[in-house]
Amino acid sequence: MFSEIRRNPLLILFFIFGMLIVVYIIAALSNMLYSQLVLHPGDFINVIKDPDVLKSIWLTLYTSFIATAIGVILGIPLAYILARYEFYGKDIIEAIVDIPIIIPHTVAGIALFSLLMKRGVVGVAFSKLGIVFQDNMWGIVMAMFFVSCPFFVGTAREGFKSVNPNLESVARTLGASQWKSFYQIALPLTSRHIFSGAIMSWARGISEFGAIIIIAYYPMIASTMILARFNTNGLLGSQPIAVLLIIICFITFVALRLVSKRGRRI
Amino acid sequence: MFSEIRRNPLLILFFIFGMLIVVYIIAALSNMLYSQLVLHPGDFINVIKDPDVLKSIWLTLYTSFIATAIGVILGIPLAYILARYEFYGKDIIEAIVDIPIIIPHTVAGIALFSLLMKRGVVGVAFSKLGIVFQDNMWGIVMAMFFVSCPFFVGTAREGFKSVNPNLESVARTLGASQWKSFYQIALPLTSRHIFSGAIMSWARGISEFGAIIIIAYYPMIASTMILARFNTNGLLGSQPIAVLLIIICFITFVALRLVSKRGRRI
Amino acid sequence: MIHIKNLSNNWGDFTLKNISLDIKESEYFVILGPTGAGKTLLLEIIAGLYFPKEGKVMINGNDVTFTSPENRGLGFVYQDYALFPHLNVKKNIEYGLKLRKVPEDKREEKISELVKMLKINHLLHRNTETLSGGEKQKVALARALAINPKIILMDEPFSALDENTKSKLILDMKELHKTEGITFVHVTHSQEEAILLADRIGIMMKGTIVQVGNPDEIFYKPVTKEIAQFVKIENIWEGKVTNKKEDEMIVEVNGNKIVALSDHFKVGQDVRLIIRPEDIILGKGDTSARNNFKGKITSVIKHGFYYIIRIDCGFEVEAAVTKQSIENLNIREGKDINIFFKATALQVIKR
Amino acid sequence: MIHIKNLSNNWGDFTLKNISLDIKESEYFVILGPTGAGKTLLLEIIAGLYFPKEGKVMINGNDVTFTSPENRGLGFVYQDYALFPHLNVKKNIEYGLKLRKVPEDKREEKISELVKMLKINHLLHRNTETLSGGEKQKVALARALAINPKIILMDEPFSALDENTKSKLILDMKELHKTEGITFVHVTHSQEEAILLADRIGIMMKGTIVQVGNPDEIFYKPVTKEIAQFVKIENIWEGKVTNKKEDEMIVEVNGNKIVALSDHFKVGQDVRLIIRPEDIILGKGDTSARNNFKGKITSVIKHGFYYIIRIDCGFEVEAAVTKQSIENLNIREGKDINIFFKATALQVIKR
Repeated sequence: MFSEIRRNPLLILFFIFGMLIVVYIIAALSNMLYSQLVLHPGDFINVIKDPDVLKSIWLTLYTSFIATAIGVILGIPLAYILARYEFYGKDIIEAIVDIPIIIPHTVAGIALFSLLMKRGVVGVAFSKLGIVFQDNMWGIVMAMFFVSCPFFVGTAREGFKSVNPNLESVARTLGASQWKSFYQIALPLTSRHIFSGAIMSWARGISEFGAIIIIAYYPMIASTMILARFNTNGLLGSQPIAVLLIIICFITFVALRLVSKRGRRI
Repeated sequence: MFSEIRRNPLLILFFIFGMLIVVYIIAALSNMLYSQLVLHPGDFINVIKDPDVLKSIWLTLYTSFIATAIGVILGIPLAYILARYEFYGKDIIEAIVDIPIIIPHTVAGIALFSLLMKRGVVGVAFSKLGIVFQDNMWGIVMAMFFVSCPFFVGTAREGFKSVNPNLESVARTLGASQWKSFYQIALPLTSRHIFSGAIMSWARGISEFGAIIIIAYYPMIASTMILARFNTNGLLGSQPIAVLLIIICFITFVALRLVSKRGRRI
Repeated sequence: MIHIKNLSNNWGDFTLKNISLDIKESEYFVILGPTGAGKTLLLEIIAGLYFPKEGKVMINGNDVTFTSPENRGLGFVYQDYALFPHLNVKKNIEYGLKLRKVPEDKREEKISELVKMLKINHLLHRNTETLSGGEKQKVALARALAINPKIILMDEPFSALDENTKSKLILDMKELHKTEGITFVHVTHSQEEAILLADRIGIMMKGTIVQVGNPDEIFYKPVTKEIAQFVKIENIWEGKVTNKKEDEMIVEVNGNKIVALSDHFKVGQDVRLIIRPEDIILGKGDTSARNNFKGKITSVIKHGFYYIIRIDCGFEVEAAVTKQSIENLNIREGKDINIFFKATALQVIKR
Repeated sequence: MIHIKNLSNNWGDFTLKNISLDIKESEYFVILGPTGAGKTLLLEIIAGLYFPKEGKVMINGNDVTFTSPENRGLGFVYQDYALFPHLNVKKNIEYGLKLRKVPEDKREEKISELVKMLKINHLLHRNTETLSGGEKQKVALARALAINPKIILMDEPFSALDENTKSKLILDMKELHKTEGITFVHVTHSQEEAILLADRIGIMMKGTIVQVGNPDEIFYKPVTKEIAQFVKIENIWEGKVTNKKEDEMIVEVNGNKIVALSDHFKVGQDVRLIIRPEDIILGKGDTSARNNFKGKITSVIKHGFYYIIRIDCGFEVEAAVTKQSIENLNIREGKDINIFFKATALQVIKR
């Protein structure tokens, strides 16, 4: 490309415009990391030792993992059907699955609170089973699942679409039942999409705040902790938690990426 | 598809699993709409008349529109370069552009606050120009732009990728400069992707809460207003705002969809 | 072997209309037709991948219309080969055997027999994505053959290959058919493949089978104008029967009297005469030919190993001749020439 | 007209190596080669869509190596037609004229002339997506012709078309070339297209031009074994020069003595003899042929209008004959037969 740029002033212009976005994102992150890790490393070390902070980060990672697991189990069949079959009302189902992406987060929180609170339609039923959502870990999971499942379903659907349907047809003529042709052919060929969809879903769950703060202020997830400390101690109290959270997220994502890249070669 | 289901028990199983996601999303929304519009219509009507609420909703729509406009202007050149050229470091740029999607919202808020606050690196420079971000409309815009621009860039990039590059090559042999072949061929053929990317970006801006509450609690956007009322008046005080916001969003999106569908036929 | 009765279906853009077809045991049957005729859909219905709306599919006397594909035991080879990309060549071939729980030693035996027959021993541990088109085709065939099918269905198996690979594979297919005695059903739009491979051909157009016969019947005696055009016969002359005696008749075409076999036609009937360009003889020839016309050469075009000559005899005639004839008869555009053809070489159809 | 000198490039998987080529004014030049030879990249470099790493491109004596495509005034027709999907047929054709700010009345005039010439008047207001392949091809051609280019570059223009449409378009292209006097550079992997259209052919293999000549030179006198194989000559015999007198020599192939023209070869040299199957004459023939061998027919295979016969004469011989020869000579597998060929029909190359 660079050899083309020399002969092409338009590309230079495009490049400059485009880079503004990249620079903005880098500036925001590097400024935060620099001011914390280089200018105020002491505060950062104190935060690493704070058991409340660590507990909230662990809770965030853990609940989002459960939400993703639910999304994967329920999402794979849905994604497969959406990828493989045409039927009346398919558009509508696809639109419904995308609603959690466009709905404002606090609105999702109000909707879920109204459904799952102790007096809510579903909340009443589950409280008889001993499961409580309001101000409880399961409320966090349900909120994360609500906002993150569309990302998993979308990615898995694209994955199944990218698998040549003739492969399953051939498997069936060779003697595979529909189930075997699904789990021996379609599923392994979609594994990378499923994996990256799960990562996206997990990341989306970790990032959620607006919906969770309404259904479950306690137990505090990392985001709630950041806001609480920001409101009481300002930037000094909250930035170290933000930096710690983002470092943990980055390390995990990069590690998962590497695992999935190595998996590709096999 | 339905004729196939009859002969295929596996599909029935898949369908049941998949439908759980769809039912959960429908239940959350319809429960909220039903309990508000049918059971408590009076509260809803009072909210419609509350100028503070209307102002916050208008502010949300308006700031997200500005954020999207900035994203479109800067994002189109970036998307075009990412779709058309291979160059060293392209992977890294693509990864950086996706960071705002996976970063927790409150962490993004802390990062932007640290960068744009009155004492922040960028904030200091802009305050000399009379532009303030902290607790200001421009802070909301910058936060929305940060979280929403990846959605626009991603969609526009897919759009440009789907345009056969031979079309631009032919246009050039017919006498079009690089700029003309871009805006007469590539751009119109990507218009639907650009439009739907802009809608997604706008929706993402409207839905943001975690980043905005940190950089600008005031002026209150709709989400902040919902949380504030929820904390003081509970569900009764906050749900009407949530319902009003979601109704406005739905009407707008459906209208935009229709416009873009009609546009497709031309 | 395969018996299809009154089959009708519509699936997306493709429609099948009232198809009946009999394919015999050990036959190499080619379904030939233009793209969009519904050939692939018909093949997929025979395989059980789609179920028809109406009609029946019988295999070996059993009604299998609604039998699942995994219970039919047919081999299927797709145009895009459809090799499993996550399995290597050996595991692809082995797939059907593993599903049948064939023990490992028997599997190894079968695989080594197949790769020997198809000469792909050296590919056994290769990743399928590194194979050439012709190699992929052979692996797909080996995979289908592994389950010992009585019938192999092939959907445009050579259309993605270059010409040299295609010619070689066609010879291999002929050999395979000869030695294995499997029934082949081969879908294609290529007349060349049909001529080279088919025992019998079914011509499929617009969702229905319009003619079934051996290659000579199809290429020399097409039963409709559309089939004649599809098999590239430009000599389609419209005329009227003016005279008839015993088993011969005279057909007048633009004032020229052409002798044809009378068959069941009546005096006064409108007919079309069809004759292949290689049945037109040029120059001083054969006195046994009753049809003998004088014309002017309007064009001479080289096509690979032969030349196509167009002659105006009061009606347009196209002839195919060799380089040697061109030299011997000194054929050039604008020259006068005599043409001959036998009454028996003419195909007469109603119009 | 086009002069390419020592061109080298690499772009992704494709590499061009030291290409030099001269294409004359008003010539129909075909670049023929297998897929992956780099033909398209060469065409795009001539068009200015890519710039080469090394070497020069001259058009009409001007060095245009680094001139932008919009300043070269060449027409380009892609394999996939590349019609602008958001413009109708008329606006596609008009596009280049509008860029040149041609006034509306002149544009209308030019368009109506083009659509008349290409017989696409009735398509003018159609959406491009509703057109058939052949129609798209003509619109792409009209669009390229609209700007009055001196040169038209075509990348596999017929490869996505069915055979009947292709034959018709090839005749149209010949006509167009005859009447318009434009220089055509046509890239293809199809020998048929090359034979039918080319004034001269450049054979391209593995990123370089290996032979340039008129169709007879290419198809009868290939200069390497690879070219011979690519143009489907199976008669490639390896031998050694054993004797030489004046302008003739004897080449021994598996103990058989074959007479060839001596050219610049020496006694004792290892050579290959190449001869096209249609130059092999069967049966009682031509006494002027010095090369006369007895053999046994090993196979008879029908190919469209002709038959390919394989004969074992101590060396493998392939001959192409007509249906009439088959009948006259009563050719069947296993029978003995005589073959003849002229010394002048043999191409001799080093090995």
